[in-house]
Amino acid sequence: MTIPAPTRTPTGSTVLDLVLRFRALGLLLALAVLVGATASVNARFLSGQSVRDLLFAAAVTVLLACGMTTVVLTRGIDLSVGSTLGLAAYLTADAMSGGVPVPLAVLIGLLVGLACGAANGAIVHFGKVPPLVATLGTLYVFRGIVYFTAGGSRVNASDLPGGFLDFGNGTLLGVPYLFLIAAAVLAVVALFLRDYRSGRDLYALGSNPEAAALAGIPAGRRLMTAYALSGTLAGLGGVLYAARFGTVDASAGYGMELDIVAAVVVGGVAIFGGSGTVLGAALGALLLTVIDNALPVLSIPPFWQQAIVGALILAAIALDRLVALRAARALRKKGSHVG
Amino acid sequence: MSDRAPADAAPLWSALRRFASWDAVIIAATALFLVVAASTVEHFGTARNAGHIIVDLAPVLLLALVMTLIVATGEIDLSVASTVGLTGAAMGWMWNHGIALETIMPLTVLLGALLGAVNGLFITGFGLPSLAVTIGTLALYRGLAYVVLGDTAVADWPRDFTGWTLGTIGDTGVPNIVVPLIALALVVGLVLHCTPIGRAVYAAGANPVAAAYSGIAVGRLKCWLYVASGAMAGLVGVFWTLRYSSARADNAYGLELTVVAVVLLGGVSIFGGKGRLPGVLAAVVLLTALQNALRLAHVSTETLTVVTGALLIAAVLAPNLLTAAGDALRSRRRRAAASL
Amino acid sequence: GGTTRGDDEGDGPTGTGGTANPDAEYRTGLSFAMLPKQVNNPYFEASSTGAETVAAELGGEYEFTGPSDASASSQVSYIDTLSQQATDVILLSANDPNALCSSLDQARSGGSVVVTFDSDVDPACRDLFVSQVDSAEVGLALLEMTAEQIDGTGEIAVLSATANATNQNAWIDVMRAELESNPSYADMELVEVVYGDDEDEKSFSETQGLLQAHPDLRAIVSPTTVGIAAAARYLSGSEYQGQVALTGLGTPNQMREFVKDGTVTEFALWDPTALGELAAYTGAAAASGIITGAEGEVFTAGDLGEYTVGADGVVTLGPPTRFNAENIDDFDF
Amino acid sequence: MSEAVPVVALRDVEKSFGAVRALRGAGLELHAGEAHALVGENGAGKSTLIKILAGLYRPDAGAIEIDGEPVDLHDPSAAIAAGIAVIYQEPALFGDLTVAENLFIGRQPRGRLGRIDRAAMDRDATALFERLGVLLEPDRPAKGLSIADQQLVEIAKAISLDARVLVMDEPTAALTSREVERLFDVVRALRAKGTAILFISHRFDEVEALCQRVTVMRDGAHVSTDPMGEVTVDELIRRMVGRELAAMFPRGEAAPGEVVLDVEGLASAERCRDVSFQVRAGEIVALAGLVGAGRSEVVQAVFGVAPREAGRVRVLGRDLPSGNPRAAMRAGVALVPEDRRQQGLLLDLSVMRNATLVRRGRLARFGFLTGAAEQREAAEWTGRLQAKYGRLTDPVATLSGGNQQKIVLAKWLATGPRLLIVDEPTRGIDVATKAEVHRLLSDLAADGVAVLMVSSELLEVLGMADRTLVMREGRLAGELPRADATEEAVMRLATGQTAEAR
Ligand SMILES: Nc1ncnc2c1ncn2[C@@H]1O[C@H](COP(=O)(O)OP(=O)(O)OP(=O)(O)O)[C@@H](O)[C@H]1O
Ligand SMILES: Nc1ncnc2c1ncn2[C@@H]1O[C@H](COP(=O)(O)OP(=O)(O)OP(=O)(O)O)[C@@H](O)[C@H]1O
Ligand SMILES: [Mg+2]
Ligand SMILES: [Mg+2]
Repeated sequence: MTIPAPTRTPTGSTVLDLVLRFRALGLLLALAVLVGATASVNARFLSGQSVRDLLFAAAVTVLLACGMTTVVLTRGIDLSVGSTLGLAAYLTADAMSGGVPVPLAVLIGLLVGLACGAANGAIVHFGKVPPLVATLGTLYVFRGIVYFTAGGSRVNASDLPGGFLDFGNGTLLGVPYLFLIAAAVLAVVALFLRDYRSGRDLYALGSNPEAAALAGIPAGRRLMTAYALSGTLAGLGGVLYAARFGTVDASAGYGMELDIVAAVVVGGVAIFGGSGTVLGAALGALLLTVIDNALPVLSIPPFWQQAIVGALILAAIALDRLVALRAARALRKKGSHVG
Repeated sequence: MSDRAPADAAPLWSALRRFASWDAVIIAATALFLVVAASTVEHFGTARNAGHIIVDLAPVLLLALVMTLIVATGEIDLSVASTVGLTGAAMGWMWNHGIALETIMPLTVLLGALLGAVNGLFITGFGLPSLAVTIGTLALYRGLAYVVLGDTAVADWPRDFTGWTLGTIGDTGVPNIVVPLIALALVVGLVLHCTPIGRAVYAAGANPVAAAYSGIAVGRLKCWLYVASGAMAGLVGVFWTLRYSSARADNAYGLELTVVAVVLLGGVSIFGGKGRLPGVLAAVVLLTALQNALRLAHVSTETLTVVTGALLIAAVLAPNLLTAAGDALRSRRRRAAASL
Repeated sequence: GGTTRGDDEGDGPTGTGGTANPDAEYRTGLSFAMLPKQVNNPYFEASSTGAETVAAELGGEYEFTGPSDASASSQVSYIDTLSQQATDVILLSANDPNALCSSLDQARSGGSVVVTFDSDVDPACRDLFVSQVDSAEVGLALLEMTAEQIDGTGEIAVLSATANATNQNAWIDVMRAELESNPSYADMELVEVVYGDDEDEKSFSETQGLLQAHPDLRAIVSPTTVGIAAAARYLSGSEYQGQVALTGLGTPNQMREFVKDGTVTEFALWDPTALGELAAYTGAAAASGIITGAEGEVFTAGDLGEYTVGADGVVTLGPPTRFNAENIDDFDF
Repeated sequence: MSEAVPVVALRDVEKSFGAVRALRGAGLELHAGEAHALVGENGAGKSTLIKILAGLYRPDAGAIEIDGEPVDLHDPSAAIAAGIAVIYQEPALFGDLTVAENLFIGRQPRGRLGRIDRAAMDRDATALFERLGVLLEPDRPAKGLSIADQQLVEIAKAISLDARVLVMDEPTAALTSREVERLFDVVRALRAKGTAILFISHRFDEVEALCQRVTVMRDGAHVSTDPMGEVTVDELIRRMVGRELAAMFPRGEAAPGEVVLDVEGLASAERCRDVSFQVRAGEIVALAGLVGAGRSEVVQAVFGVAPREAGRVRVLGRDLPSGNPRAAMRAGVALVPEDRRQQGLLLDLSVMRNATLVRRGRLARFGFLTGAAEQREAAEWTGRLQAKYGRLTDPVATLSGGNQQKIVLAKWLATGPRLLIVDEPTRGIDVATKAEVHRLLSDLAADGVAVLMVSSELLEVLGMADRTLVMREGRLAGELPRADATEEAVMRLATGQTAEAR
């Protein structure tokens, strides 16, 4: 029996890169078209103030989308982000209005987020509760806690330190501080997920949990990291929310979770884990924010706006799917092993 | 394996565990709760209150029926509440245009089915994840509801019809709505547990590839389930509109999470392939009755929110912990026995 | 065949029946329950304080209960509960004018007095409505304040609460009608109505959208406390501060800062605590047989003074108070 | 040899799953530089023993020793740290990660600031694959690899760990002789370097070719350990099954009847082209070829689970529509797929539900299923195939690999097919059962069923087939009648060296 010597055909496959780049490209393209179209109707859309407003609005969504992405990559989901944000925002603002120094109050917000995230992680990992169930539960629980602590009271802008509010509304060279923070977080998380072993472990966990166990990947630690990160970023989001809006009551962040999930999905992160990037998710978040902001500018009647957002979400995921299908076909054509 | 050690308590344990399926646990818990609440909470045990509970739980129960099937196939439908809103709005629009209510009602259910078909086509036709698609249609359908009715409410529904939704069968004190509820629950229950279709539903949820290799048209099956879900949402749209005599774009806002919550609480696995309808029905009753009892006991809304969430987590956590504890106990016993 | 619109004429207002005894005393030991649109809302907390004081004064029991989401269906469940508990007086701010009717009917047939305040239901379904102000009066006041601030010319826009909010829609309708008919407003144009859903964030971004969509906008009218605060916060941090006028309905505590920094010149509101008080007195009066809800009946609402029941069983608190730099420090709510 | 301290020793290990006692006093010693075979029937406990060694399960009793010291392998990373690398029976890859990352997950080469050095990783992967003689691109995603390629990646991964102990649980079940040969070369090199090797296989030729020592297990217990040369295969089989074995390939003379399956010009998704053949009643036709030759694709396109791009498929003279397995089933076709976990079974559902899934419509009375009929049917067919399981209501996932395969067979045999397509029907099945399956196929053929069999095991192909169709790169390379079918002839067609050789 003769064994033909394998000859390796030099292919240098970059299909994967291409797909990833193309996906981001698609989002960028959609963004550009939307911005261009809106600006051509109403030039004010590109004015400094308007762009600033957009970045302000995007900052919190981008932050939360980063956290959500890390969780979704592990085949999880964090529906409690809105409630966590509300809790952190209220406790931070309340602490500040009670005279706690700003840095300490900010720390409180982050710790609250961390605690919420850790609770989610523990329920998911140690309790073996499916993430959707666990975080749907904590969505209610955390929101209930906000109701308990806040009741009908509200922290008004006048109760907060001026410096904190100035920071919330301040800009550096025209870019809001809040957005800079979000961008920095995005860069760090992106680097972590792409270039660090523990980041890759998250992809592995989401891609095939059983195989991850066999490969000795510490699932518990990684899951806790992902959920804690999501929680902490929601906490940070809460702090930024307080700084930006000044007024915080028990409803802060109510119903935000589905927007964030939508952003992540539009950004090309597979809802069943294992693939996607935070950059995509951030672009998804940005796209949805731009849509939200552009529709009123385009003088779309308010009753139509929500419908259009829904239709665009559908279009985005359908497009993404088409791209993925083409990529898969390309892969199949390349074959693998025919010697 | 014929020669089992007689001292091994494992068969007893696993028999017990098999008997004490989640279904049984949640049904028992519900029954226990009803008994305890009736004897401790003032006004809870009255026939009138039972009527209130039943009318209150109707929409969630109806939506949960089909949602159970959908979740059992490993999918989800987050757009149900928006579909209720849109079909209700459409109903109001038709009423405003002078169409007879007898015509409107079937048309509304049909519209629901169409909206469900849109979900189904996106999910099975394009192969998109249902969570993502139905988040999209959640926004789309609610938005369209506003497009249809705007900020107006249609409220001049004929009393014969609105009265029926709240009325009782003769003087029995049993709400009219009980009849269709039981009928639909029976139909869905039988289909899920006693027909080839039900087997196919579980198969599609447990392993869609293997199901396809077994000749099950998984895509078609799921698509029909979404149609059914939409039609049911249309039916709930009719019920909701008549029961509150008000067709508004924001009808049933946010109800989807409650429906998902009861389905999960009822022991249906979010990954598909597992779960039974009786558990879900018990979960619907438990949640509604619990909320009712807490209200009657002057407990604040906050507590209600927390309890709902905690219950949901506990429902899945408890059996897991029990199994883990049982396993630990057994292996300790075995280790001890082996070291003798 | 078939049942079409108009086949079924609703019954007229039922009224409480019976006759009023203007000289009767307020009954003691009444049970009061206030059911706001949603709990955890500072506005209703203030009303609740007022009602609670009255309840205590009259030696009654008091409960503040309700859903955490502002939906009619959740309110129905709460009404059912209250009617089971045979609460004497239900003070209700309705999320929907029609959806609550059947439950309210049940409650009333069980002997409860239903007084709506802030936001009414179909008059047939309640005994009395305590209106914060007359709808027409609010609409006119809003328009008047706006006109003063922009010299009666230019584009104006409305930032409302939810699209279905009964009050807001009524006021906006009054404004629309007045803009068309009143020659002194001929140069003003209402270009758009947007909805912030009484959510801070949404109102905030809707304000942004308005300003971008309408470069020539002169004024924003926000007839809701959440909306005006959000809009004020946006304006105060933007380049539009001082360029675009903002007025509407807001609470002094929330708006003080913006009046001081010049973002807002003048806005209006009634005192929600007083509204709560009046609602409680009205309910107690009806439960004590002092009034029945018929037009022209008179009762005394403690320190608030004497009130007369108007047409359709409406009791009106009084004209809205206008707040500006001169008087704002005199108020704390 | 036995005086040296074993690298790894398992002593008197016990393990139960609920009521099932998978291991009762199993033991094993592995020595440096020695390949040790572990054989036993399906469900004997081989995989369970390995999973204990891998740190996946903790034993209920017994000890694990490394270099004579007792250790506690509480999780897989502990086993990896102890120098134990495992190739599992079922490949488990990360579909979304690249092939290279699959190899090095958790230990990727790092560059500056601890960042992963992708270029280095791809280089290492390429080097590994060259060693194994495999053509796989390191930077393609693992998704879409055939089961054989997946197995090869698993092998490369385990080898790259440079472990002291290499455990292989049926690594060759999905491979053809070419890859097996390559694998063995590499394993022999490792063995020469002093690695201790544990090899599980149901193929005795492989065991003989690779191993120096062989341990037999039965019903979770250790039966014997001997140097390879000192026992015969027949003796091993007798110890495994506890009785003499019937003939392996019980094939009588075939008397082919009418044409049951007629395939003309079949093409599907670039993986097979222009395939035409016929299968007659009472005949067993084998599809042979190298891994990835497109055999599975052909049968999947025939059955309708893979889309057909061109060509026609006729069963008993009736055209089958494309992409419609239900129509195929109605026409009397059954397909036992190659990947039982992905395509064959609902792992979380019970044995009963799996066994009766395709018959659910027939078992219903007035449209309703009560459970009794399903139970009867399931008990009958799993019994006929002697599948070993606890209860009919146990999830299939708890069965051993071979017994899972029997459930898939039972599920399809119950439909009483006119045309039975089996794709790797005996993958992972022990000798005794394999003989059983072979007899079953023969009996079915004798009863007039047309059988189309895809197999990577040449012996099976040669022993069972009345005709052998050989595929190469998606096309039919030739057809061999039983008389001409020899190992050389098949391989020549499969590798495309016909012209040169002649
Ligand atoms: N997770 C589990 N839960 C319950 N039973 C199990 C589990 N894993 C294995 N078993 C049982 O343990 C026994 C041994 O299984 P194992 O997989 O070790 O067999 P094997 O020797 O590898 O067989 P094969 O050759 O078929 O792969 C079988 O009876 C099987 O049903
Ligand atoms: N899902 C898939 N995506 C991409 N390529 C695939 C897929 N399945 C199979 N292939 C490739 O298609 C070719 C033919 O595969 P097929 O499974 O039909 O071959 P086979 O002869 O049955 O081999 P095997 O022994 O691997 O089953 C192979 O190169 C295989 O790698
Ligand atoms: Mg095995
Ligand atoms: Mg194959």
